[in-house]
Amino acid sequence: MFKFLFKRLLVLVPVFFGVTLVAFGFIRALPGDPVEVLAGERGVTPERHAELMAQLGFDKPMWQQYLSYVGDVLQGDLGTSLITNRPVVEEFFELFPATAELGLCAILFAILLGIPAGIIAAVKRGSFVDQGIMSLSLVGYSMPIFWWGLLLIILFSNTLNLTPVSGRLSFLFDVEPVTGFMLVDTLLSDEEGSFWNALHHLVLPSVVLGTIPLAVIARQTRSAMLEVLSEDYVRTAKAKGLSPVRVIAVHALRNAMITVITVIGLQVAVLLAGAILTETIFGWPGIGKWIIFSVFSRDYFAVQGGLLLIAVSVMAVNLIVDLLYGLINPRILH
Amino acid sequence: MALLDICNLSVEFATAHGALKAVDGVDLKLDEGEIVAIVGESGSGKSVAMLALMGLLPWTAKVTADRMLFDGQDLLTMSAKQRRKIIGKDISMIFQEPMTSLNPCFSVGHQISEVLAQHFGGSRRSHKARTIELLQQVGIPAAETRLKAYPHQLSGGMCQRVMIAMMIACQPKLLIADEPTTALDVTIQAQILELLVELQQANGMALVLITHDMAVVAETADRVVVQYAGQQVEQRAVKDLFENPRHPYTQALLRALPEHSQGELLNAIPGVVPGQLDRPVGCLFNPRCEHVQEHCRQTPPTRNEDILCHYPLPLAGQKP
Amino acid sequence: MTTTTATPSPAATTSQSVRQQQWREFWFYFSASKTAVAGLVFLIGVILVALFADFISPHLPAEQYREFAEIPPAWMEGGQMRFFLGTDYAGRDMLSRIIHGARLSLLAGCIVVLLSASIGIFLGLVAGFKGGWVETIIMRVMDTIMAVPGLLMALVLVALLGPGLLNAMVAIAITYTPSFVRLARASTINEMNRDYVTASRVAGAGPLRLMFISILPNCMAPLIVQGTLSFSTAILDTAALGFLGMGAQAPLPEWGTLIAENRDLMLSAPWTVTFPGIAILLAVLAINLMGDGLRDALDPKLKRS
Amino acid sequence: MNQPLIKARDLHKYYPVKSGFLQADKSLQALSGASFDLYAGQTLAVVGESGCGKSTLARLLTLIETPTAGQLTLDGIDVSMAADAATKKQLRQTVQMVFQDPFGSLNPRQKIGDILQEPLIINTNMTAEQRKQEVLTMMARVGLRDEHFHRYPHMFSGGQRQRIAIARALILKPKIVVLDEPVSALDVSIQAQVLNLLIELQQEMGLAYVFISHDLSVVQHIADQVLVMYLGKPVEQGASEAVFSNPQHPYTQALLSATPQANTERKRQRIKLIGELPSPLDPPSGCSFHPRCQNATAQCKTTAPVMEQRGDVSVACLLVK
Repeated sequence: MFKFLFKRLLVLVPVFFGVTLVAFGFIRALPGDPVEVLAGERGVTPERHAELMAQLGFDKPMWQQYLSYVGDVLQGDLGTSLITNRPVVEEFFELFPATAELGLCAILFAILLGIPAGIIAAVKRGSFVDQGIMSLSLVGYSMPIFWWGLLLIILFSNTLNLTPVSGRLSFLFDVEPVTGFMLVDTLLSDEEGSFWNALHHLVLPSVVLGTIPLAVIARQTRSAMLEVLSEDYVRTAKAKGLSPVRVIAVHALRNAMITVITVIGLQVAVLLAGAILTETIFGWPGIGKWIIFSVFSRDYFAVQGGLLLIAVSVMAVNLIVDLLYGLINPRILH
Repeated sequence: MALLDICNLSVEFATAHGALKAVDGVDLKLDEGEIVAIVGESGSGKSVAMLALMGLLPWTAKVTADRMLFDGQDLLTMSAKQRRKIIGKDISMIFQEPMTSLNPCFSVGHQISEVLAQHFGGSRRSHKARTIELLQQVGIPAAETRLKAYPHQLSGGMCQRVMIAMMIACQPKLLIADEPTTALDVTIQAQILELLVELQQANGMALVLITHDMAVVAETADRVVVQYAGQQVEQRAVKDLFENPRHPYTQALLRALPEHSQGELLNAIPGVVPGQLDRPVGCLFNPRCEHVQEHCRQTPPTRNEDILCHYPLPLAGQKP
Repeated sequence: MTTTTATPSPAATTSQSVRQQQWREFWFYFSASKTAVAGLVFLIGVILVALFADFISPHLPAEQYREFAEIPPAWMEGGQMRFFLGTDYAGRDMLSRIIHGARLSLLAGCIVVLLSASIGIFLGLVAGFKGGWVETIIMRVMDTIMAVPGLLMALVLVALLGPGLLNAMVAIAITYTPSFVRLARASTINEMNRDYVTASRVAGAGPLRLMFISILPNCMAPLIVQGTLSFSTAILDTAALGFLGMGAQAPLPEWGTLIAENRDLMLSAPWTVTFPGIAILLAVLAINLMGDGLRDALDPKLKRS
Repeated sequence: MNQPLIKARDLHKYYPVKSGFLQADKSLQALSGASFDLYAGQTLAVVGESGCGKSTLARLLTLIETPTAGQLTLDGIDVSMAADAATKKQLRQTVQMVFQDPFGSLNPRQKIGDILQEPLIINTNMTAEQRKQEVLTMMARVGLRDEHFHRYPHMFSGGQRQRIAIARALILKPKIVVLDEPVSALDVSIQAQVLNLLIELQQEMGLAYVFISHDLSVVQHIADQVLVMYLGKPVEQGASEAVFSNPQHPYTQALLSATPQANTERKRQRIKLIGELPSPLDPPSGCSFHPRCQNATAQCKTTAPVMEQRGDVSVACLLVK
């Protein structure tokens, strides 16, 4: 097991440097040199320009700049935002819990619905239930989620006004952020009904963000189950006289989960991309909305830092999924 | 009263190109403590008949028979729930690929005690002693430590021993072995076959050995059933069959063996086993039969004295 | 002469009749699923609409009828037959804009798939065949691209290259290349240790012949299916970039931009937002349905079951 | 029969196995020390259980891999010296291979005609018409009809595919054919047809066969020479009649007694080999067969036996005098 994880960690090192290279190269590829970028529209006098170039070390050869950049990154200094002048890291981690909370609810929604649906579709292969689930998941898979979000808002928030249109908590409650996870903070605070309100705000965005992962997990669980059900050891389980429920729930499911875990792992990167869209539609104060805002307002250092931090969080989550994969796959555990 | 009594068993699969008759009229009677071999080439339906007995065929299969009795119980009309009470307990089956027939996610001990818990109740842990005893009985060294081992940590021979331990856990009356040693090396095959015969004698259970290897039949079985393209063409005591085969296919099969070759070339059987799309009229073996006659090409033969042939070969010293 | 897999017609002799039989067999399994055929028919419809957009669209996409702004579709009260699907905030006919939008989306799909597939398959083939440090470098670069979520990478690239439909397509193509590289590499490695590759090598086949004549044809099935899936997701991502304002810029009637433009009419004139969305959904759904049909027809494993 | 087609001297093949980031690399001794001569028109059978190195030997003889040590001469050309392209090409045309699995050895996306023409396209500059004629005659020779030229492999049965594989191996008119378990995946009746075809072709073209198999009854019928291997090392070698009638090495004796025979009177005492095949990664010390050998002595545990001539077989066992 340790060997497997060590190998996975080993792979992440070059990828991390790859991402720092992309982030570093991103600024250098911009028109003009970094100081002009820093100055922005205000422009800067030539001497000031030269002085800044030397001071910030932009006159050194490229590879030295890259090394000093990586040095800063490893110490957690990802530069300051051009707009708010606050360190990018600080802004990122202020907003990260919101996206994490939304992402977690979305993936939970996708797993709790997707896996049972996939199993039922596989067990009842070819039946109407199977075709129904599969066509629904195909529609879910083909869904432009930004439009799907708008549609749900029109339907549920506007006409049926069951759910709030945007934001994480209604203005009636003021809950001071402790962990940044609204569901946790509202519980900690003594505001009556704030937890339910936060939950209320989470419903629609999680459904929208979770739609594509749900469709993918349902389809992949079904094909994993079908693959497993045709294996020899399932026939052995039946030959042992075990009941069909036990054959499917114990023998088949455990093996199918090994493939499904990797699928869930892949969905994490998709989730973050979806978060950008969902947060824009629902005005959700997360890093997706923040990165869009930075790109629009040409806050290049924020984009550079955001890019790096999002990539690192994706890599971290992938490592956790690898750990889970190792735990349930005996070939690796023993 | 015979332990197993099967009469005119047929199995038909619904495929994209019409019905495929994988098993066409198998008769088999079996008593306690007997070893019967079912031999035939691939596609002869030798495993399908036994899978039908165990109820392990996919839903596309249609099983029909005049009679299918096991220990007095009628397997045809039995409900799936009742059938699950006897398979794995009174009838059990081991398969060809030991490495893939064990569940990779569970330890060996878990998979064996599961059968005991299923048929004798109690938790799996309560059957730990019996599981260790079973592992020792099938010749697995250091049984306690191997209890927690996973299938990918064992060799092919060891996995097959675990399968056997699992399937004799409830002292079955009938054990069906579907090509148990085809995937194993020669020396390991000898060990497994010897183990099966020892267990069969020790527990007095009946053993059905499905194989394509005539040599394994000669050294293990008492009686043998020869299958060709889904049909049961001959059923004789092993000694008589080898000395004096009466169906042309059995004779050709024995002559084709490298051991029985005289001179440089083997006497191969020309042609190919008929598939679903090109089944000949009359006797299925007629295009490849040395003794074929006009009658064979028109009307399918009926079985007399357990030989499915219009002109069975004469017994030694008896004119046709 | 028994055929192991029962093909619809038993025997074919000449080369051209074997190819015919191949097609008949492909169509036999492809048409087995009605939804796949429906998907194919709808897709052909969309392609025709895109090709003949100028002739069949009632109005010019950019033509503004100020006096008819925000009128509902024809079948709702206040609607006019002239503007069958109603008009947007600037009085432009929704139906014409959607028809012209089809052209942009299909173009985006084609360019993205062609770009990412060609580069991806070549790199995957080389990585799988060569192995060693070549493979490690290619795979680590692909891991890097995959570590950053697709849409974010596209956003960053568009921020670099500047917004615009072409830049968006290039950006999306880069984010799709890793999926083709991984698939091509996996199938190459799988085919590599098959006996027929060793047989060609023993017969003296050089690396190029091995790669492109022995291995590539046998990896095509999963790659074609991946191609159709990428085509449909490319349309989704182009629309998403358009929606965020980073893809096709104003007057261009790209479906995503259409939705973004009419976003503030969402509550007052919901049809201006709904119909472009439905267009995207149906086009993508059709391609995915066809992709499923392709997978069943091309995948020998499924053929036998 | 002046000069042997294959002269193999002490062939070794080790594969480095990375056993972890910190531990030193272990080496898998797949083949350690195979030596034999093979003349035209003769068949050498290489027999042994899984992991005994017979497939590794096949990969060395067909130049897929180069030996770690030892010397191999094919048709008078020393393989290690053959640096330039011309000799390499000539070497390639002298030795070809037939594989075990009929379903994996033909490219599913190529027609039979193209599969058989490929070696000609690579190694000769025949015109398309000449190639087609050459292929059609070879197809007829292995019992295939002309209209099979345009068909795909999945339209054939296992036996026919093996005939196609044999045709592909012979299209370049090689002198040596390495057959890696060519009939193990076939049924008895088809097996007999393919074996007959192989024997006829050997007599007709004077081919030298290296026949790899675990089925002793087939080997006894077809082999002139036999080489028995265990865990990468040859243990017994000699003329087929000698080895089968009077096996010297305990492993060969156990192997022969373990192979069932198709006659019911044969009640013979069965040498029951105990234990499992050890893993080739860390073979037992001294004679690698000693853990399973019924008459192993203390000496067997320490000193590794060397192949020595005993009558008309050579044996690697300390106890055989």
